[in-house]
Amino acid sequence: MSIDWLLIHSPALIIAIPLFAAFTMPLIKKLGNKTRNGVAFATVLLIEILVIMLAKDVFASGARSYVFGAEPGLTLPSGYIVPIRILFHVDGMSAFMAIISATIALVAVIYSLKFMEKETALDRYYLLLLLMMVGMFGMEFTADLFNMFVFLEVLSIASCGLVAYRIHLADAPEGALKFMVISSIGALMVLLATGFLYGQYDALNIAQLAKELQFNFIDKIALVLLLGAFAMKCGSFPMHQWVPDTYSVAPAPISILLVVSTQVSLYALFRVVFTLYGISSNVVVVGWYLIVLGLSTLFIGVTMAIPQKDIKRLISYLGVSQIGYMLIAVGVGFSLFANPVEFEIYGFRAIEGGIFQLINDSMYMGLLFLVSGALYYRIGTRNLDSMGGLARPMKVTSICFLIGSLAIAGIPPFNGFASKFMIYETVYRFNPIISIVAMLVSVLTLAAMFRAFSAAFMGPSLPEFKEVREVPKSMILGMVILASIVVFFGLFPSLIVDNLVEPAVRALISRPSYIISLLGG
Amino acid sequence: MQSILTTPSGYWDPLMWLFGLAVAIGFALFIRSLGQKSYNKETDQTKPFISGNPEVSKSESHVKASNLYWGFMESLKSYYSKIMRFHTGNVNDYVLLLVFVIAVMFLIIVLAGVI
Amino acid sequence: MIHNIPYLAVVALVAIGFWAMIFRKNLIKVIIGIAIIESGVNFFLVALGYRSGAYAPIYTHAPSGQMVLPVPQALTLTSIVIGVAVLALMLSLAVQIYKKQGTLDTRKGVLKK
Amino acid sequence: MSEMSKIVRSISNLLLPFILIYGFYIILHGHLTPGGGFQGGAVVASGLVMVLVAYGSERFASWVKEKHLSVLESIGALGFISLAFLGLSTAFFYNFLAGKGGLFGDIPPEGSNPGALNTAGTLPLMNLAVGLKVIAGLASIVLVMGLASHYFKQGGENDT
Repeated sequence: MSIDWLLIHSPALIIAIPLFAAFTMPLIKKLGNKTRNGVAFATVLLIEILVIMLAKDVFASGARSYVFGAEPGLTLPSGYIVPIRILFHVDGMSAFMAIISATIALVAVIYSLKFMEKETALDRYYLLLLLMMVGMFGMEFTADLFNMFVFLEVLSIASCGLVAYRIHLADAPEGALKFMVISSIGALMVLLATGFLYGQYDALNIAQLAKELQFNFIDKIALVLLLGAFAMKCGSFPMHQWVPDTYSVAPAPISILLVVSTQVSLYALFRVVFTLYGISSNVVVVGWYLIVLGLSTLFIGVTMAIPQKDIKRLISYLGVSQIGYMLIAVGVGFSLFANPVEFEIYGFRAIEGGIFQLINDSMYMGLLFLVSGALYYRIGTRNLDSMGGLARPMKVTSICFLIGSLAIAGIPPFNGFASKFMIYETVYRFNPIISIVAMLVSVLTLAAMFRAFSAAFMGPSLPEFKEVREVPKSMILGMVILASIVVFFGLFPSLIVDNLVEPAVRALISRPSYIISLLGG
Repeated sequence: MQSILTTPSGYWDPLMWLFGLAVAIGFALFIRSLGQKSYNKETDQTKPFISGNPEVSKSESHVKASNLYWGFMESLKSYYSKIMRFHTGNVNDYVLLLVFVIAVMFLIIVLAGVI
Repeated sequence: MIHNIPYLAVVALVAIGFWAMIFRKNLIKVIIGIAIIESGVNFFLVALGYRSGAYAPIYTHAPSGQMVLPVPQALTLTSIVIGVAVLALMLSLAVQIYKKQGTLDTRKGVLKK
Repeated sequence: MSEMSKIVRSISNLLLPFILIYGFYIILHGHLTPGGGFQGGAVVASGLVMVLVAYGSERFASWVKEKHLSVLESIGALGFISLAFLGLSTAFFYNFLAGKGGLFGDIPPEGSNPGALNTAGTLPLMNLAVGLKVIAGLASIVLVMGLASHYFKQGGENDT
């Protein structure tokens, strides 16, 4: 089992190993909790290593394809090249997203070891968590529109089961059902669009479709359906209302995976816009659509966050508004797509800022959700009104929350500032008003976070929290990992931008090379 | 340097910023040390002065989350009453909004090319 | 025109499904709306692959002649399998909501604002 | 759900073997005729559901435990993935049995044919694994929902 062999098969292994480990969970339940937790942890750690190996290779030597169930390559035994095989295609952007998913999943499992200890049926919990990973990696790697639908549904069903996991809570089933209704409608719209495209071009492969796309009437309808469905799945205004409902009732480690799963939907949106339609569509209209969506999402999300009484709903609304930054940045980049000169000057940097914001967002949102989970673990409520003075007993937790809040509000030197700085500057050149609104939203974000921090952690120590202690070590470890990533990304932004973000953006915007590397010549 | 992030019209160096912050904090501490040292702990100087009223107990003086930003909420009442009415938490409305967005995009993207 | 009748049926099914999801306030009826949309989409996929006068794509005892395109049928099958899981999951959640809240009215949820 | 009348129970006893045979026929012929793991599994599971409805979910639950069904389901899924893993010398999901002779290893005849069962390599085995998973999964869904309709004790955590 040489490294080369591992690299060649890693796109399949990254899906297959969690799938296999997931279904061993009910079988090894009898062997005790330690074994089960150990297997789950070993699986996510192995996946993290594989993903990093694969990403390193993809960044260094270009995209990798994987053909399921046959020898590599698309040539049939008769010598005819046709993209009918089940294909995975890992380019820079997919690898970038896979790094985010794998890291967050690792943190979620580390955090779950203690956090979920008191719950029952934990074999099902880890089963669904690993299936969620399968869904995310599948959506990131697949080169096939229909498989994207399948993995979207796998992701939705697994997440829905996990959102409803604490079924004894009064609101858990409601949040899960709303999520499932939204997800299945979104997925059906994707399937309908797939049908439109298949009926015209007899292909499901994204590269083949991109090659043949003419942007006629039916293609436009498919684009509308795909944009609507993925915009809803990534929680943009006005279809953002399911996000707080779902995030707030899910257990904290699941909330952070849900953040990543909305970002995977965002990735699917970018993939559709850049790779599938690309320059052949009406770039200015689609770009402005993304910008308007992003602006309204930014503003509504943050204003709704300020009056919230539930700490997880507050953070969820801020998460909604953070999605707006990425939509704006990428929308600006995409609307300049047809204009190579301006695109080189600042359009490319705008997309880079958006994609950098994506990885930063997953890290600090994850941190904030983990802290809210830690509060729930110790005091058993999400209501901000019944909290106060918790900074004294929970020092590490409160420092982590502070780091997360400053990062999400874009205060230097944390990572949120670096990416938002890139976005403000490039968007200012495009249209100053958008940039000013984005900065205003940043201020409001700080206000909302300060409200949560002051209500939960500051103030005199309350008598009902005399017994509260710091959370267990595995939960601290989960939070500290994310906090250190936040600080590290903030201190060395160009290390990340040059080595992670730029190859991802290059892969995202180069539609011809996606088609060529998959179909050849 | 790995930390300098170049942007189209400038650059951003967090380490330099941290250095600047440290200098600023040092300068502030320096100014502070120039002040009079007449403050004594363990005396009445540490007690809050509330117009002569007795001090409220610590746990009662905690400002709850709902009471924070009261003025902000009060001044934006008309905006918030509208936006709160929009957030119904009703699944029917979620689907309605999806249909609405798809319809608007249909008008913009599809019909824009036809007309 | 006659070839378009299946597509008109698809439009009707999807529209009825959306109508049920938007205007019916009972959660079970909302879930039924999803099932109707799903059958509409599945019908669309099958109708795409249909060729008039062709045979089913099975080689066992197949008569000679044109065959119907099998790929949309495979897609439909996958989507039906997923639909079963989604439906079962949503119905069991509806059972839980009824147990917790004593009602299936969508307007009486506890998560709002 | 409570028990139904004696007539219904006798009829369901009589019909069960036929439904099971039909279901397993569909599973095993999945690579030749329409059908396969999911369809056949659904037929078998519907037979089990018939028994469940006739005898009531409590009595059915005393014969078939939900945890056993969940183990069976996992075995089905693991069998499917393991078969996919076995082809990893070429590619994941590679059909390493096809055309090699032996179990399901014959080369299928071209064009119209009466159907050769001993072909298609790993596909029939995968159909069997999927069938096992679907039988266990659907039966446990209906069992759990049936119990929940009476007791409101379990439910909401199926993952087929």
